Amino acid sequence: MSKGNFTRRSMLMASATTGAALAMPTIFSSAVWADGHTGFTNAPGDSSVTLGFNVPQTGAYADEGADELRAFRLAVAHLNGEGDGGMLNTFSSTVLDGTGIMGRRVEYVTGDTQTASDAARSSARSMIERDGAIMISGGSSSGVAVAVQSLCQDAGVIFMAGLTHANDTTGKDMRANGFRHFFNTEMTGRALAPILEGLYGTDRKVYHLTADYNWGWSQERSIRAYTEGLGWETINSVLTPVGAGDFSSYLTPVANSGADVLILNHYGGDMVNSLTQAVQFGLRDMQANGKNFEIVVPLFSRLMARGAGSAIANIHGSTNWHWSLQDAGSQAFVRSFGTEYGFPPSQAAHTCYVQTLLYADAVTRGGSFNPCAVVEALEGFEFDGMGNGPTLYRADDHQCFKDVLVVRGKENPENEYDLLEIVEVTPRADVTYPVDHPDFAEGQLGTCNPGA
Amino acid sequence: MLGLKKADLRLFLIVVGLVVFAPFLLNPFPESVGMAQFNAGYPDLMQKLVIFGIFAVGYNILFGLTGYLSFGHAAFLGVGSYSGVWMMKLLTMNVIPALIVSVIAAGLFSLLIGYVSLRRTGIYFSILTLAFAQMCYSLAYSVLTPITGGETGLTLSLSDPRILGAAQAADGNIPAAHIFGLGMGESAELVLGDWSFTFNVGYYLSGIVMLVAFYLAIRLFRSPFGLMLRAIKSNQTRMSYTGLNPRPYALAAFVISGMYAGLAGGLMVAMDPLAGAERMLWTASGEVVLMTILGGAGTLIGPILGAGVIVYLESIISTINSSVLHGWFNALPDWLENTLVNIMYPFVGSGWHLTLGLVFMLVVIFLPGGIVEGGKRIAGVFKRNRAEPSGDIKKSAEPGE
Amino acid sequence: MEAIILQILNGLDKGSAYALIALGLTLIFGTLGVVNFAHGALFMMGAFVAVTLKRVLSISFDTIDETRIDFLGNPMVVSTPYVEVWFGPSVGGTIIDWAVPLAVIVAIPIMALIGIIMERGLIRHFYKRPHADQILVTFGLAIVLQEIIKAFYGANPIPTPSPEAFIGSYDFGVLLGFDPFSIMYPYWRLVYFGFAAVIIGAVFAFLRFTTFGMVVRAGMEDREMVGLLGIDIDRRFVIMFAIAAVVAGLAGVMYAPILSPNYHMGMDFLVLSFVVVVVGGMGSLPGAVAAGFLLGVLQSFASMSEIIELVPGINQVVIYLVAVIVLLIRPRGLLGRKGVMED
Amino acid sequence: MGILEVKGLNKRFGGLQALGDVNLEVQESTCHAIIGPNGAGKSTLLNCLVGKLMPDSGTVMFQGKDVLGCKPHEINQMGISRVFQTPEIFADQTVLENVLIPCFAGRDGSFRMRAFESIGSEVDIISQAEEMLREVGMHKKTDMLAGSLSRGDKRRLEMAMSLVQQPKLLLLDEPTAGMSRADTNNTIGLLKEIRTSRNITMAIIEHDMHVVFSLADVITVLAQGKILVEDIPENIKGHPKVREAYLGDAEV
Repeated sequence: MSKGNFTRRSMLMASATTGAALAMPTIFSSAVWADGHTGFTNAPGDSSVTLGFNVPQTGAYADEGADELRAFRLAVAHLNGEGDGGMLNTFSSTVLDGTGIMGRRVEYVTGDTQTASDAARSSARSMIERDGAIMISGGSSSGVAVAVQSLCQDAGVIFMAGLTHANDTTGKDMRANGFRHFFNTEMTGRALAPILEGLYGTDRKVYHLTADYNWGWSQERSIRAYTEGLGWETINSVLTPVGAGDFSSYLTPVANSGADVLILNHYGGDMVNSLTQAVQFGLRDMQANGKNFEIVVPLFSRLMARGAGSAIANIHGSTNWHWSLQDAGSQAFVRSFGTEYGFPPSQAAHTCYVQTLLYADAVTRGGSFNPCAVVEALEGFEFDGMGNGPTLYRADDHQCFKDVLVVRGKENPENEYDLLEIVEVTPRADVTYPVDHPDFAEGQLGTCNPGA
Repeated sequence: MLGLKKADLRLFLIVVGLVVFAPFLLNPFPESVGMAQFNAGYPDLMQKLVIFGIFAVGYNILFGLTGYLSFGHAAFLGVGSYSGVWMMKLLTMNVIPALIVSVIAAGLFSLLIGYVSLRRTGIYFSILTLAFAQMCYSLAYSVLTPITGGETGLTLSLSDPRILGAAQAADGNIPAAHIFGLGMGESAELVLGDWSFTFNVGYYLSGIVMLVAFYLAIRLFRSPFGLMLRAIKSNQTRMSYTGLNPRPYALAAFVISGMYAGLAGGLMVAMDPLAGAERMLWTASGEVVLMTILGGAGTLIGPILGAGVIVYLESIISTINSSVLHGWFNALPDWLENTLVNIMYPFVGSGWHLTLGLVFMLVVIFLPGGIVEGGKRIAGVFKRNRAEPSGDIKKSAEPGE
Repeated sequence: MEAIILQILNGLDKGSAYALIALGLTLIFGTLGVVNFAHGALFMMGAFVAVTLKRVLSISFDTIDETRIDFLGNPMVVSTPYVEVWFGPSVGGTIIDWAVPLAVIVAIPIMALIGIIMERGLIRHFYKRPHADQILVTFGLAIVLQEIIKAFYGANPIPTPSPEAFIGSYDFGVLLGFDPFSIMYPYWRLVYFGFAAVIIGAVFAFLRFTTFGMVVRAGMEDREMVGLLGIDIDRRFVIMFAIAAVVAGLAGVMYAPILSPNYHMGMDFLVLSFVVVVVGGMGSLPGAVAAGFLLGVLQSFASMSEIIELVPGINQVVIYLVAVIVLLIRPRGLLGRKGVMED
Repeated sequence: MGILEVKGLNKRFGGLQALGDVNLEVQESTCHAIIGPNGAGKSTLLNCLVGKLMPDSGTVMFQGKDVLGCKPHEINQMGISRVFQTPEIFADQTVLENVLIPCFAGRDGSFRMRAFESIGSEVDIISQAEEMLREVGMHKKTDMLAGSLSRGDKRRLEMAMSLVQQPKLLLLDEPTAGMSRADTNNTIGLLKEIRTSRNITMAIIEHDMHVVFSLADVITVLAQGKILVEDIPENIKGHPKVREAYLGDAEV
């Protein structure tokens, strides 16, 4: 060890002792930064602001995570005035002018959720603690969203949820610092039921296969409530382990059960496998109770549909957004995204892009990065031009209310992106549910937490 | 002093020093340079480094001493976490009861699993533990959701019936975990020029617990009990014909390591009150095996080093993305910058698993004794060359065994 | 009754995959004494041979079709596979359609080569090392292999359908005297079962009726003895490893239409296969096969809704539960021999 | 009354009668050898004595206590120590530690958690172990890894591990198998020395007649699972039945 080193170290030690002594009377709490101390966690400096994008980079949802990240990069570019501006040009609020957020250049850090609540929280924490991220966004599952949302609440930063579809995110587990743009299983039920009635009538017998975890149960409960409301009878409902791979032993009993509709409350790899295998087992070609046997996949995703190949033909489901929408906002986004990356964005990419812009907009309108100001600006915010028609961020539960798409798997897709066609755009009024809906009842927002 | 031999005492003091000064040691780069990416001195990572240290030190008592390769220790960590959160939900946000109950619950659970699994040895034992852990994971993820929170994980809510303490803090939020009023999230910040060092309450609590756990492990290693555990690994037949019953010894080691795992699990939720089912997955058990072997199974300091390296790699490498890489090399000519970024990109960010896989293939192939053996070899080279005995690796490695 | 027959079919099908992987694992363990955690990765790579072949056969050239537009409103790029140009659209189309069966042929040399490289490059250095080291190094290798596959093919499952001719189901109902349509089973799954039976039969015949096989079996009984006889074990080890890799790879190729291949399918099967091997008895080939089918069938039965209602969650844990019970009652597994892996 | 009494011991393996009505009595302070051709049942008998095998019928009494059904470690704790054909030692541990383990077993019993005491502070135990090592001439190798010892030293070490327990009965399973003539003689010397210095009762199973006749006070000849004859060495040497039994066996 050289002398120079030694000197420096002893200097550090000395300062450390002083620092500790100063800290003794009142231990500072988490966000006492030397500069820019304005009373909330990770207050940005004058030149830049850091956002944290927490997406699945490994694990089964890695492709979806990669698409989310593309959208985030695009959103950051547009906020900083690079590229063609995308939805900034169609957004009904016009305070964003391509100079970053409140004059600060937007920078971002990324983390890997691994689609596991532990890992997701840990990477979110490190982005907050190490990189000074003031907002966390992204994710591809409800478990992760709920876990990260409660972390952000405790840490005093804003959470703009990515793809999360279970009711709990803005129901039982809602938090004041968290916001969800994506739709939920209740909305899926409301949007899908009338279409199913029109297609398959009111006299149907349903068999549910449900992924055995929170989202699966949420999805089943919602769709069941609405199909039973149509007069459909639920014959059976079987829970399948997540990642089962081979669903044959769950699918074979369906044919002889007397059911004529199979609802697959599966997502991701489970959906790909259960749907393809259901088709392999001939359920699609079967007649039951004198009717064509039908399969319904309540939550459709184009990225997943690709994995199922031709099995998706004529299968109905719901989705948050699809690139073939013709409104100006969607078109602008697809154009920017497609030009940048060469293929159209997924619904996950869309929701992440929109969430980033909404956050930036709320900060600007609220005039502060303080999470409480952001919460105030977002609560009850009405906007348009983001691809789903007029949209409301409801103050009571921080859920966005907007149009929901009912889609169908195309029979003869033109190319590998053209897999779904929009059957119906269910208007916002039809999917809006009351604040005191029993499936959402237990939750409490609490109050916004700016950290300290 | 402390009932330790000189070499052990020195090792212990080194670890004490590392723990105390970690906020400095882990933040060697000033904030503004690109290398700051490699800084690890923030609470989440520092806490994880010591918590996984505890986990690995405990696992080493089983695997390193008795040679029983358990693939199910993550289950005990999970049980510790769940019981910790439940204590915080039901009793108090003070972490002490949570930690105590975590250790007890994990101990009881490991007694049960160990009693059954230890009826077999070799890979049969490994598969039994794996089977139990996978069952725990699957059930926790699905059927046991009311107890475990399922996919989301078990977390606190505003309506918890906390007996000693309020369900909500004054500001209407969930109260924070604390130790006698000192919040786990509270930190003191020390800014020196371009450096900033964070001293976090949670980290120092974990650190102290880790030091106690490590101290107990040293005592155990040097005790007659430790001798017997090594005898199990060495020759079980001889052991029983020497009048010793290997089963209760192995079971005791199993339970002790299970309690260490439970303690680690309890600390995890004390630092961040959410217990996810994934921490019970068999790959999580595999990770602690790796930590132990990477550091050097059967050595004192090895597991701590192994845990440090793996946790650090996971946290740091996985957050390096392409823009960070471009940031590092942007001084270079474009073609060189792009080439370097393209070479490195598959190994960082989402590719960190690849790096992890490679690292431990290399370690197992070339350094079966782990980092400690590597340190010894380096030390050996230095001694042969009669060079100044210096270097941190040597210091920490030398008294390992 | 129909339900039971169907679940037995399901179980045999699942069991076929378990048995094929477990067979390779046991071969490697029995002859080489190596615990190979990368075996699942070989299965996965087999499946990706099918994916790759399909892609190779579909290599296309692009033409721009001005009459159609793509999603951005630009003229559409239309790709035509070269195979279709060379052999005409119908023959070419058939070749692409038959990619999976063709991949079986391609996979044999590829998997053998992968096996040889693995054995020569890595595994052979671990014959004398503790089992824990073998587990770790092969586990590391498995991670590396699956990450490489992920880097090239992404994380999403890739649909790899069976040939058109095998799409659809066979009606066992009539054959067995039940109502028509009551027992429908997809052709491809029946093919898979038959294929597995052939492979298992071939491996057993090989071990039984060739000199090579006899030496190998003798080696599984007593390695030192065979070594003392002056037989060149080394060369045989390579071949055994290659055979095990081919068996796992073929199991993967043929499984691709059943389960759209993804990069982590190997890990998913690995743990189960290990449980299968241990339940069957380390080092026992018939044990591995029997346990594979047994656990496959049990798992299928446990997935019936009647059973799940009775014992919630049983479908998730049945294999592990059976493993625990078997190991506690029969310490060495169903057909295990004494003294194997008990150190 | 003998220190060890075996009565009517029977053990079948499938169709093979490994032991048929074996009666044996080992007298205190004697060296009792059990010999017989290959497959005579010597090892089976030994394994029944130490708890590794359970006979189908019969009794084994050690100092008036029933041994059958006890686990190996319980039998050892009663005072029966065993030396193996190939030395069984703790190869990964040092020579000293190898001897410390039986010392602790002797003092603390078959299981005791002493997780916080330091071995270094167990002065009595350490000196006991060191003394024992000196007695077998291994005091200069205390820090070596046991696995790296020569075969002869391993045998000495194993002997030390048994003797330090001060067993009431020492069972030796072919202690010189595979040894050179010189090593064999050394071992015989060692055993003789132990007998005179410690007056330990020994039961020895052996192929090598040289060893047997150098050590034994009484010899029992076993053939096809049955006791052929039991007598003092002088009478065994020329016994016609013994010759007959060994005739088919090349190792007479």
